[in-house]
Amino acid sequence: MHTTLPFPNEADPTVNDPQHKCIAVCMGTGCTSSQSAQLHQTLREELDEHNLNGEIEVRRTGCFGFCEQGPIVVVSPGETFYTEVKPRSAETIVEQHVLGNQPVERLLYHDPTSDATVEKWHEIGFYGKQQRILLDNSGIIDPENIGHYLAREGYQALHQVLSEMTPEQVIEEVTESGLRGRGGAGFPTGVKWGFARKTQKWPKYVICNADEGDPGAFMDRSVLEGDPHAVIEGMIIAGFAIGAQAGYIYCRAEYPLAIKRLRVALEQTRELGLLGDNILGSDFSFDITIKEGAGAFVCGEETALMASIQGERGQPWPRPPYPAVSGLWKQPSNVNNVKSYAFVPRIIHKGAEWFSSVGTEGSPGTAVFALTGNVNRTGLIEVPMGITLREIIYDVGGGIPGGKKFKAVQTGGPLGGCLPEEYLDIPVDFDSLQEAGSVMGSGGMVIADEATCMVEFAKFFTKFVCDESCGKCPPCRIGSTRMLEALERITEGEGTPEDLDEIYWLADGMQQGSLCALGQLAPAPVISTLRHFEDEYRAHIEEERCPAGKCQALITFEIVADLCPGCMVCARNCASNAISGEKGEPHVIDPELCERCGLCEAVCNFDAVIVK
Amino acid sequence: MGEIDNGTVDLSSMDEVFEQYSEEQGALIPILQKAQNTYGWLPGDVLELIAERLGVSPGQVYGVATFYAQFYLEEQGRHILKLCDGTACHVRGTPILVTAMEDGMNIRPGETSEDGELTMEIVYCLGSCALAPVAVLDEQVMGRMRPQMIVRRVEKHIASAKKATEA
Amino acid sequence: MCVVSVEKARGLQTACTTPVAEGMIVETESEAACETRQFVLEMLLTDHPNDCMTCEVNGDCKLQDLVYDYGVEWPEPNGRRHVYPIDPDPNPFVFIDLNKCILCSRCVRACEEIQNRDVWSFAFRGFETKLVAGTDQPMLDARCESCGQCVAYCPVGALYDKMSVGLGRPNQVEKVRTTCSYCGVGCNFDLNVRNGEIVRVTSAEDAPVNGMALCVKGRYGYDYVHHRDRLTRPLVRAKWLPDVEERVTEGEWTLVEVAEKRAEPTVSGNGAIAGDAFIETDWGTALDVVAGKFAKEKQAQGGDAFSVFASAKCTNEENYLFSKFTRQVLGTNSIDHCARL
Amino acid sequence: MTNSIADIAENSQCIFIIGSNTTEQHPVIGTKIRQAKRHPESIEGRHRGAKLIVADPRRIDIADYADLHLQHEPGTDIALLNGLMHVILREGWHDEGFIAERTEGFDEMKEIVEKYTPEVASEITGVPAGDIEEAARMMAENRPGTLLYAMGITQHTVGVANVMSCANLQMLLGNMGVAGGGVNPLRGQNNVQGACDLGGLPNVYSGYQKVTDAAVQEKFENAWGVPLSGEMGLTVTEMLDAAEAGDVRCLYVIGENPMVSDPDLNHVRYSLQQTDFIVVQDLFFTETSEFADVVLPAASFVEKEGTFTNTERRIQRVHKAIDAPGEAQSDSWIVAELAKRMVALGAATLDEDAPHAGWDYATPADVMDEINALTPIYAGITYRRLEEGAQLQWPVPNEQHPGTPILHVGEFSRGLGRFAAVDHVPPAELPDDEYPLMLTTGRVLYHWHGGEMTHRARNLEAMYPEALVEINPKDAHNAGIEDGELMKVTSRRGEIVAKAQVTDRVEPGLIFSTFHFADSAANFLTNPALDPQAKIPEYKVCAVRVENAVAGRRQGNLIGQ
Repeated sequence: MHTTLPFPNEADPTVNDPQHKCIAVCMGTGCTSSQSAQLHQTLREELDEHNLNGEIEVRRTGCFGFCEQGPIVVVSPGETFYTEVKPRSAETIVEQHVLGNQPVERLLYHDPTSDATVEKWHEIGFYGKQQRILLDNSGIIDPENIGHYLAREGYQALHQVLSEMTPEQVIEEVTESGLRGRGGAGFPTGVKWGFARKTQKWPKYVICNADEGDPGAFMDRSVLEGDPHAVIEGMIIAGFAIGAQAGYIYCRAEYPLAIKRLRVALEQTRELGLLGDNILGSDFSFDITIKEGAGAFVCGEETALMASIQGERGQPWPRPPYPAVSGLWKQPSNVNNVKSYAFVPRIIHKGAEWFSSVGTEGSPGTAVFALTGNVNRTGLIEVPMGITLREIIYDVGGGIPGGKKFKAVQTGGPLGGCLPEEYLDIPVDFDSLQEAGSVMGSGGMVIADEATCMVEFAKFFTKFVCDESCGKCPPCRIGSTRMLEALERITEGEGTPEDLDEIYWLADGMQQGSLCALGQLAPAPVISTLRHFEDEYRAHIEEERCPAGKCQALITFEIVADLCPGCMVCARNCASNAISGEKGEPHVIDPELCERCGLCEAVCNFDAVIVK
Repeated sequence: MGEIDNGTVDLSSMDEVFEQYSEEQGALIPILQKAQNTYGWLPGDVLELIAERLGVSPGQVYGVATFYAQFYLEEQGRHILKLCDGTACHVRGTPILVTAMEDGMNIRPGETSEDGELTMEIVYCLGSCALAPVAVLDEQVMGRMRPQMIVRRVEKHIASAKKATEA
Repeated sequence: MCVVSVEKARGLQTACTTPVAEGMIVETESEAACETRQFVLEMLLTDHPNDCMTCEVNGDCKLQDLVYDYGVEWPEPNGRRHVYPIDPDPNPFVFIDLNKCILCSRCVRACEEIQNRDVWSFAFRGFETKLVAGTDQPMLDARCESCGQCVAYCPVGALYDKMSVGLGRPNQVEKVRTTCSYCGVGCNFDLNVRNGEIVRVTSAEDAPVNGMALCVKGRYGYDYVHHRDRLTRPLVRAKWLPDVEERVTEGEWTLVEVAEKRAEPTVSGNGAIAGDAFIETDWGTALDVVAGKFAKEKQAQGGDAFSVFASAKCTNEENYLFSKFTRQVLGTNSIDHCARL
Repeated sequence: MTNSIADIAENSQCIFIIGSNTTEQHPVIGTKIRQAKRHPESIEGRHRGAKLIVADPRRIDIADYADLHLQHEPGTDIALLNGLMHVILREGWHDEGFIAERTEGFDEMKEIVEKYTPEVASEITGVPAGDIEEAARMMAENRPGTLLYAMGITQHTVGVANVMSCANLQMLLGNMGVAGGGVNPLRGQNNVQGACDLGGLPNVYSGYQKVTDAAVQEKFENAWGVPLSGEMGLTVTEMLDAAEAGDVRCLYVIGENPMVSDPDLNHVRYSLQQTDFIVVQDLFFTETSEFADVVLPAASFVEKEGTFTNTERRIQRVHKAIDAPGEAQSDSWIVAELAKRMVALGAATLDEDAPHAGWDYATPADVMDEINALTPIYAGITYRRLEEGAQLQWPVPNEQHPGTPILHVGEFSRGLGRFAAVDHVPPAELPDDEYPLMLTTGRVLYHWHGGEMTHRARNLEAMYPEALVEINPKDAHNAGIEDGELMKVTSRRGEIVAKAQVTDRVEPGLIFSTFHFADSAANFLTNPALDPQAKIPEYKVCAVRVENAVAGRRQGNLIGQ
């Protein structure tokens, strides 16, 4: 079933050559935040100085996923994996590794869990249980070079679709694969396409939801930055399948790099005739426009997203009619998440069977998570569906830092739930997570350790929902505010047992009476924490105590005299002048003056400030 | 009734923007984005001009401009500090960064300092969760921020920018 | 409030948008639907002033009716509420109290879809969502043409007719349907009458020409009928009246100073009333003066001595009578009115 | 109107407004037109999105909503309409079937229209030729189309020709006698239609029955029991001339205020001064009352029962809501009392056997019975039907008839529709060196006619408390006038002083003023030249000059007499 694209020379085979001499520098947002762009520049200059620029490629790649250790550099042949590489280390890498053929020991990854130094990329524990099928190009290819994508069999699927398949066959193949929407709801993608295909009204639109709004999640951003062509190819195939000629990518404006890479990629595809009129000589025409979001979480909801594309306030519409019948500009529209589209070329190219062989029966394929919070190895991971939470947190994530205890894992973002330790062995898939009281969501996974107050955590999510509620439905508009107020009362020591009843009542009303998922699911973080950590709520209410020592109204700070060297940092930082003491002598906090802001604890280098 | 401050602005800068989007359906949001790029915020005159040129009501433009967090209807400070309070940053200490800024620079979220130098705002997730907590000062991303660092970095940044303009 | 239960459908459906399908079973007052409505109402009340006792629309308030019908109790005041200034807008017609606004968007839609003026819209979001005119301007600066359509559609007391504040609530007024006295469109509306005074004009949904729509003159231009300038007794120039001085002294008639621009004084130095002074008399006298003079002129000159200006403001029946009077009694066809002006 | 308001709002695919400031003068019709124009789907779901073309010398409010605004010079309507028809004929867009079956006079009309190429029309009107072509195309491609006009068409020395020209256009397009079509004059006052219908005109009895028709005369003589004159009476403007000449000795003015609303007020003032005996019957002491011998206090519309007929010929009830103040009485009571007194004095001898000779009416319904009997178009309009909610638009020839929402269906009332060959004739007075600007007059949203009512509606008055004269920034600059400053406007007949409103709603060379304010009424300036047939004055065009008024000369209204 191998087909040839009409431009074989465009592909750059070096990306597949293990012997190719290359220094790959991660240019994802995480690593560029740690100066990887300067690093890339310095590496080029260093090689120039040694007249090696023609021989050794310095490649800008997408995200390796191990963002916490960035900037990441991988030197090939050999896939030597360097972490936290500063621009000033470029000289060492060139001189010691490239010229001297000697790996730079101090830049190699040191695994805190095994206390070992790891040299090769794929030997790192972080990658051990991962299965990268969606992220298989990230970190390998230069996302701004279509030649790399083509060499990785890119656009083969599109070619195959246009030359050998009918739209119905494409839909059947996607349906067969069991692909479920990666935006969170997990609706079967093929079935959704089928609905849009069936509506006899033109024009139709293909919309990519890249408004990744969940705080603590950056999966879609990494895919767009690391492998933009996969998303584009998926969208073109979707357009062919449903009979659309125009596509929109609705991307958060907070992702300037992703938008830039998309623009470059779109330009390249147009140049090669992969977008535009009569794609690859077929009678199918399709083009894509980028729309930048403007900062509204609710626009991740598909109808609000379409309202926003239309230049309106991002307020959801009632469904039905569903977008497949009446969506953007009241025309049939198909909205999928970035990852869903990016899976499509792989499914078409390798077959539905291949895809469904990964993961579980109900949730085939892999899941991509942004693993963050209080965990040793944070970053972007891709794991097969069915893996347990424990494997993710301890094997991939390397456990909880600072010897602290695990408390909860939060999945699904502000509309998801928190699961405690007893759920760590459930398999990760759409249905199991939902059964446990959380959701898969788009892929945010935040780990909370024992120092996290679950009431405060729930309050954080509720505050987020209050800020992001569009204001259309009273249950969400007012209910979320009332929910927040109840949580505020509890964290301020003014809560009553009736507040817990009120929370349940508000949650039920919001869920029943809201138009969109934002209002319906907003109570989930509160309800799941209340269910699993009721003791902690009750401690706040009945004992006026915050077990995690976070809620300012319920704690006091003290300085442990034995640990305090009298460095005066805390006293200097205290805004309420509550800390006194001579230089070199242990300091004391005056509880009357202390506003319990916690700044002293945060700035103390000797852990001498403790919470009582 | 909150009157919009209509500072005097050169409206002709918008001509090019209208030109660019003349064919595009639903171009209100990108036009607002371009306008904000041009002026740094969205003065009332600009909103009214956009309404007139797009043939929509000023209310619709105002409704959209106030709906999205990205748009400013007040003049912003010369420097903008965004503190990320996404979940990952939150659990890793953004609230204490806010406290440090409040104490150290006497500025609260959503406010602009009295001298007009700095605007501080809280944003939800910049997607750099692995570097939590993250702050963005103008275009510069600052990962793994600590309370004692943030005030210093901001002060330094403002001071050096001032020096550059004076020179 | 429009949610209903549909058999086999997940959760509640919005009645206004869900298409009807063959065999669909819809329950409008299901337990779930009622509970949700109660919840929505209670949520609204947590941010609504409890001042029905003094509210203009008490007894004519959709929120009040629904709260009553669904048996919602007034929630404990507990939490943030909006505090907006009352009647902050300088326009003379529309009274605004955003504290009562439930953000139902009827005014926004009335202005946009019916009046096509787009004055109202929502700004901000979430709990901060707020009804604004234009870019949060005074209404008149936001192109408002003062038609009052937004008031007519407001289900609560958030938008009300400013001229009618405090003059009578719905159960205190009698509504009299009539046709407008201004332009030729022929809008119908209800005069709200209390103690012999027009206190308000309200739209009549079944008005054949205009429905709920009215313009500023029709809705707010009614108070001229109560103006102190209204003439209340016939006026006749002194020179046409017998025994003027005497009857004025006796108080039967009154010397009036209506003609401000008169050049000469109405009363001379020796107390004599000038011939062209206006005297307020009784109907019998005035009608006799007119009929007498007309009869005399007709005898002398015939019908050609007369011209009659009929009125486009009078009723059909009156115009018919003017025509009949002119032709039958005065004996001329010289009757016309300002149809051309 | 030939068609009804709802019909236009729902069915017209192209709405052509010429000489009507619809959203300010007929606001609710304006609203419905904006709806028809703006919403692709109406609220009931019908397909809408009608085209809207506005022809007006000023950029009036509704022009902002239009697809096309033809800003023609005042007094060039015929040239504009002929230009449109020229294009329609040239492109073969005319409705040949309709023209052949339903009309006459086509060839003569065509001959004249042939001269009006878009370029010729453009030269006269100042409208770009391309816009004329575009407007014609829009009308041709969007049928049925309707035409709405108001005083902007009629208040010219060529008013009648203007109206005929409008009818020509609509017949040419086959837009007559169909839903969504028609020629639709928007009547200005609440019951101007009724006043015309019920005999408030010098040439006809009620229902447009001609006074010169012997059979009609006999019918009314038999009914009223008295010999009647078979000669046409005088029109308003002729009455004043006759009064000035001393021929008319008595004026009976009911609910009118010629001292504000008639042209050339200095002349009106003189005529009234010459009149021997004037009776004014009104709600208020008006400018005209100043000249009265007797002033009678009348009741307002909320204080009496009756009916009004709106611009679409719909008869609707007026109900009494409150008592009239003091001793004020309804106009019907007053006129009946006068009639009875005059009959008693022997001024008229009535045949007591005549069925409708007497003046004893208990209620307006009794009057309506008499109207039913004598007026064929009102024959079926009874209070019983109206109270039952019947929606009646005349003609309603009998009590079973449902009324006539659209006129001229299948056949014109005169049989064949007649094309009138009309040529452009310039206005009677045009700008020259001495009076270099053109003045056009009109009304504003917040006031109504002579302002007797609206000046006393406190908030309407608050919204628009003084006269404003619109002037283009260029002319204002030339005359040294700033926005808000007092300016003096002078014509051959008089002058006024009013505040300047500097705006590009008017083109250079044109100024606009209202006649709502007695102190600075535009009618001190306007030209009393009449249309020879309709006797309507040319309010819409006269020549003036402007200057910056010296501060303090606010009361300058009568200076120029």
